[in-house]
Amino acid sequence: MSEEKHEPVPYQTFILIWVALIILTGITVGVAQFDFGAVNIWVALSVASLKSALVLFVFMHLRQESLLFKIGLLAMLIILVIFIGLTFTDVLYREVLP
Amino acid sequence: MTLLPTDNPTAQLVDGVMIYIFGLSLLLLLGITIVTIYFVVKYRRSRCPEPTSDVDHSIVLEAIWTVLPTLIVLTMFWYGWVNYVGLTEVPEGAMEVSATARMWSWQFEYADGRRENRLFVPANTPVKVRLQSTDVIHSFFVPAFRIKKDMVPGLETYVWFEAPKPGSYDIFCTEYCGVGHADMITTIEALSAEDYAAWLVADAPPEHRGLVVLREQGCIGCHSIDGTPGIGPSLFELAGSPRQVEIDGQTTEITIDDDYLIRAIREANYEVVQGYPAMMPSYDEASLNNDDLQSLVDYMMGRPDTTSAPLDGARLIEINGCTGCHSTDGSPSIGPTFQGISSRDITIIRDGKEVTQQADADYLLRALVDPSVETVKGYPDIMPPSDYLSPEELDAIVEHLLQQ
Amino acid sequence: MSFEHRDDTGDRFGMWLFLYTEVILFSGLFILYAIALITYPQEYITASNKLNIWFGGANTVVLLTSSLTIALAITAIQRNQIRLCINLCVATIGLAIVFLINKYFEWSHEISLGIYPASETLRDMGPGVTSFFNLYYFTAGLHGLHVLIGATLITVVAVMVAKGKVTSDRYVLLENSALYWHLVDLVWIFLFPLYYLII
Amino acid sequence: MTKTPLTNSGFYSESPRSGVLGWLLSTDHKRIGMMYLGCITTMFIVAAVLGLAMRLQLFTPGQHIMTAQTYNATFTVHGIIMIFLFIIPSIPAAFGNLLLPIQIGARDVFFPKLNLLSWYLYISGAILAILAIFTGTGAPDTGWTFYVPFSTQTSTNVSLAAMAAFMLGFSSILTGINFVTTIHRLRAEGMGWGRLPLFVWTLYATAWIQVLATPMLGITLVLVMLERFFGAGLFDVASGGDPILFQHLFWIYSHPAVYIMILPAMGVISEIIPTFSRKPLFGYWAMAISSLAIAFAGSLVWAHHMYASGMSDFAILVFSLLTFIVAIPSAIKIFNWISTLYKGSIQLGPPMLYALAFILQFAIGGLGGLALGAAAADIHLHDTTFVVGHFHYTMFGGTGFAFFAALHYWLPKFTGRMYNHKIAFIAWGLLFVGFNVTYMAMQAVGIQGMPRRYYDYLPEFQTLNMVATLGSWVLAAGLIMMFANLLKGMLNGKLIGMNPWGGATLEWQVPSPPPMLNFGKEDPVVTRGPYDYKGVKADEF
Repeated sequence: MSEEKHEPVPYQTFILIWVALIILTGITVGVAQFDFGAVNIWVALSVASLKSALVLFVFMHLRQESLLFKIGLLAMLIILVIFIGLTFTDVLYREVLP
Repeated sequence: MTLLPTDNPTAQLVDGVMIYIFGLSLLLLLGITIVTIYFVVKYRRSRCPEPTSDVDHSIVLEAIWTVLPTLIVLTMFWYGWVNYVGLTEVPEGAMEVSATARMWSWQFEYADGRRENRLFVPANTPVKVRLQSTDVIHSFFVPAFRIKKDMVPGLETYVWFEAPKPGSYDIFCTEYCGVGHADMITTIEALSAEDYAAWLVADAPPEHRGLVVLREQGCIGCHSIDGTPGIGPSLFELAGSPRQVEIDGQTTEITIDDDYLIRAIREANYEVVQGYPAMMPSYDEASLNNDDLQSLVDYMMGRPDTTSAPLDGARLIEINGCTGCHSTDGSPSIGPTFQGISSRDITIIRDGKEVTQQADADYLLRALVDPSVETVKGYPDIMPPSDYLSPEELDAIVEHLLQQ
Repeated sequence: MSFEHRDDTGDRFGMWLFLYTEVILFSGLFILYAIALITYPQEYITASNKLNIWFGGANTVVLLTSSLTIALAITAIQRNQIRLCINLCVATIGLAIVFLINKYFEWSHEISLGIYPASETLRDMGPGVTSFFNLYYFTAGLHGLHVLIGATLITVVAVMVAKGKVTSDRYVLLENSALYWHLVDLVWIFLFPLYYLII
Repeated sequence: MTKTPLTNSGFYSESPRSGVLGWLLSTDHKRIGMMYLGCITTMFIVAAVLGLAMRLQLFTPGQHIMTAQTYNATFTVHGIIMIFLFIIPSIPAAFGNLLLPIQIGARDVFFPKLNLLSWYLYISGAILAILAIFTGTGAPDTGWTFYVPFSTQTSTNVSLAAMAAFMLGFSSILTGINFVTTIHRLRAEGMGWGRLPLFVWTLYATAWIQVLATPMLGITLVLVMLERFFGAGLFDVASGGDPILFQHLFWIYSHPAVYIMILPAMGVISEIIPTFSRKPLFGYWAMAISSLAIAFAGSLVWAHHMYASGMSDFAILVFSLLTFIVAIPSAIKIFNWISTLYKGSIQLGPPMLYALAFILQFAIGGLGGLALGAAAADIHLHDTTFVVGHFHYTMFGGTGFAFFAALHYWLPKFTGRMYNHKIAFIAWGLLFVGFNVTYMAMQAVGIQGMPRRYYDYLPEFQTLNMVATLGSWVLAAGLIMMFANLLKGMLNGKLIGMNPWGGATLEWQVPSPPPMLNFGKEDPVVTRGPYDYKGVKADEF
């Protein structure tokens, strides 16, 4: 089996990403000080997703890995969305008797 | 083996779908089997030493047997769904009963407060049963009516059915709920209109003595008991509510309590409720004795009747499901038998120690309210506490057991 | 006679598959969270306000930093800077310990207030708040367990680096431990806003 | 007929360690596979005995050989063993381990040590499960589904059983990870995706389900254990939980799990039918893709176990629709198997008979599933013995028979010896008749309205219950005869050559039993498809 060697990721890249992650954390905490209703939770989740993407693609080297890894991740996320989404077809529409 | 009745609306909804699906399935199954056997016989190796075709796919064929079954199963889905909706739509004017399941008994409560361990209903009348559970998940299943719904703690569900004719129909628990699961069986007793009317009267809880007095003394002529206005103020929901009364032309606000009501009857026109004429006659002891007065006040204050016949312990152990686990004739069951319970020695495990004693009133009461503190040796610690019963009911049960 | 082969990509792929299972494992708790949140929106806000945002915020920074140090350690070993690599691993382990100590103080504080699973105080606060804290304790507890496992893994690998068993030529063990550590970070990235920041 | 002992050739004789340790510490996929096979078969026999005992209790109404509590423990243990210790690992862990590397031209699985760890987790889970029966406060009595709140309230040994299931889930996950990686990274030169045997395709689909669904079971069981230990309930109504959510989480795993059980069985059938028809599998790509489609679609339909649970009607609508769509790939498979027979050269060897019985019984199970998928019909049939009959048609009549087919097909390959064919035919006949009588009667009495998990029943259900119990005795006779025949064949049956059936996949091109590392010194190069029978001849035996 041939071995694909990855180029080392420069230290600066990692540090830049770390700075970005800290700033994003600051943004989430900042936004949470104001009450925007349901918007808050979506902002928090979007920022968290963005942070995860940074960790996945840079820290975890997903950027350098082959397509298979990315497809695997996508499959897992699709299954996750299905699990959550279909559970909600029950809990959001449950009939409560008077 | 008996066939299930098919002459009721919910059964017809379910049977239609079952016949459609099972019928088509049988056809498909026959087709598959016949073709397989035909191929196996026709192309057996002794006749065909080598394959006579090497076709290994056919887009057209495969497309056909993808699309065709898809269409067929979609009709099954749709038919199943539409008729399911029928099972959830309770007809207008259905009678309502509440069913409570607990380990391992059923209790049905009617609008007038009466409780039964069998479900008595009039035939030819749609019935909506509201389902609830006090402990684990149970399920309400009536094969004759093809209805089934889980009874989930903290979530009220319902089913409806209409019994086609008088008769007895089994109710099973179909959600596994422990050791008494298979014995958690009761019946729907569908009665004809006359029988049902007779049952309503025969088994009705006795009337409140206060209400009888109210009627005897003619109070209802001026005072309604359901809130409708009359010559005098209504006697509906009096306890604790405020009233503007005039005493010698002075208006004050008072809160309705026993003393006020007694004054209002004995010295009717001392306080007059604002807006009503001072025309009520007073009732002295000669026309209304103190006992009847007390009953009247009890009734108006919404308190239970203290004068009626004592509670029937034998009936209470029946409708509260005790006999589901405790036999009354000495036969073994999930719990110890009630027969001779007061006269025999029982070995109790308390704090891990064994104690042998005779059952007395105190012990029986503890065993009812907090059964897991003292368990009887040889029986599992599974009895649910009966703390939902009123003190009077508990006393009546203990009383009854002591006579066994 | 046994089967010898070398395929670092395959090794990493196996690790990624394992990480997928971990995500699904945590997702069970997140599903319960999401449902409880829409059932008890008000109670969840009340309960969330009882958590100290500084504990959570500090731990977020600690974990993000530890993710950085372990990522740097990979580059270090790729560039054959063994000393630096070991130091970065030690830094990661140190941050993991800081995280756990911080968690210890946070939980002690909450427990001293009577807030812990099945406590009387919690029961009196009603089902919504109880549900929040039950989920919080179980999710954070499971996450803490992963921190512990991840730190142990990195310790073992750091020793192997020191002994020369993990080298700039063959460092897939370090990579896989780092992947696991990043997962711990990923879970926290979601856990933090959902439990500490809802308003 | 030579009398050389079994352990004298192939992978039995080559090992860095000798004796028992040579097995217990071996990372060789064939040795691990054989260990799995031994344990799994033992577990099957134990659970089958429990099943027969239950049928005996149900012979007539009333309490006979067991009390209600014993019966409840019996069906719980029967379920836990059959599901977690037999069906889920049966084909993937035993035959998957034995065959997957050989069929793709590899020397072992990708992570051999992890493979051994999976086996140890399996054994530990098995030991815990058995401990749960005999220790503590009584054998678990929750049913294999562990439904809350009953499972958190009962005083029996549920926590240990849940722990066992958790470990078995972990074992299953590790096997899944191993297989996915193996199939991606270790295919021999020339073994393109279009040349994978169908068995490998189904193992691949199964492995993905194991990886992506099993953790949900893990977390659900952990929560049940936590609720029992700390009394803090995430599913408890008083603590803001919802018992129905437990059912969601449980079935999110456990419905895909039925595809973990059935997909590899479909793979086995897809190997046997072409070999015994000497014809390529009809619709190779449709079969391969429908395996993946089943794996994916299987994740979409879990709540069809819950139509009567009190969940929303909208969810019933969605899940009912999705359930019917999942029926399609299974139907495609049945039609393709039958088309493979068309104009073939069909030999009714023992594996083929089991395969044909599989098709029929799986079809009956699948068609019964349609009635359960339709919302209205399910309301009546749910939680009756119809459901029990239905899933035994798919799990036993399907996967169980496929497991027997695999035993008859591949056991000679891994022991180098052949069993007696005549006895195999008779045993098959008994199994086929006994199976269908037993479970058809159970389905019928379920339609009559008999609830499941009843140790005692009303007199109107008696006739059919007696029929089912009588059938179970025929079934038992068939099982005894089949296992005795296989055992005898393994120990001193006729020696066979490489290819007794005339199969075209790679395992038939290595000696029986295969040597350690499977292919000798040269790495195999694959030049033909898995069902290309031109020039392939069956060895005489």
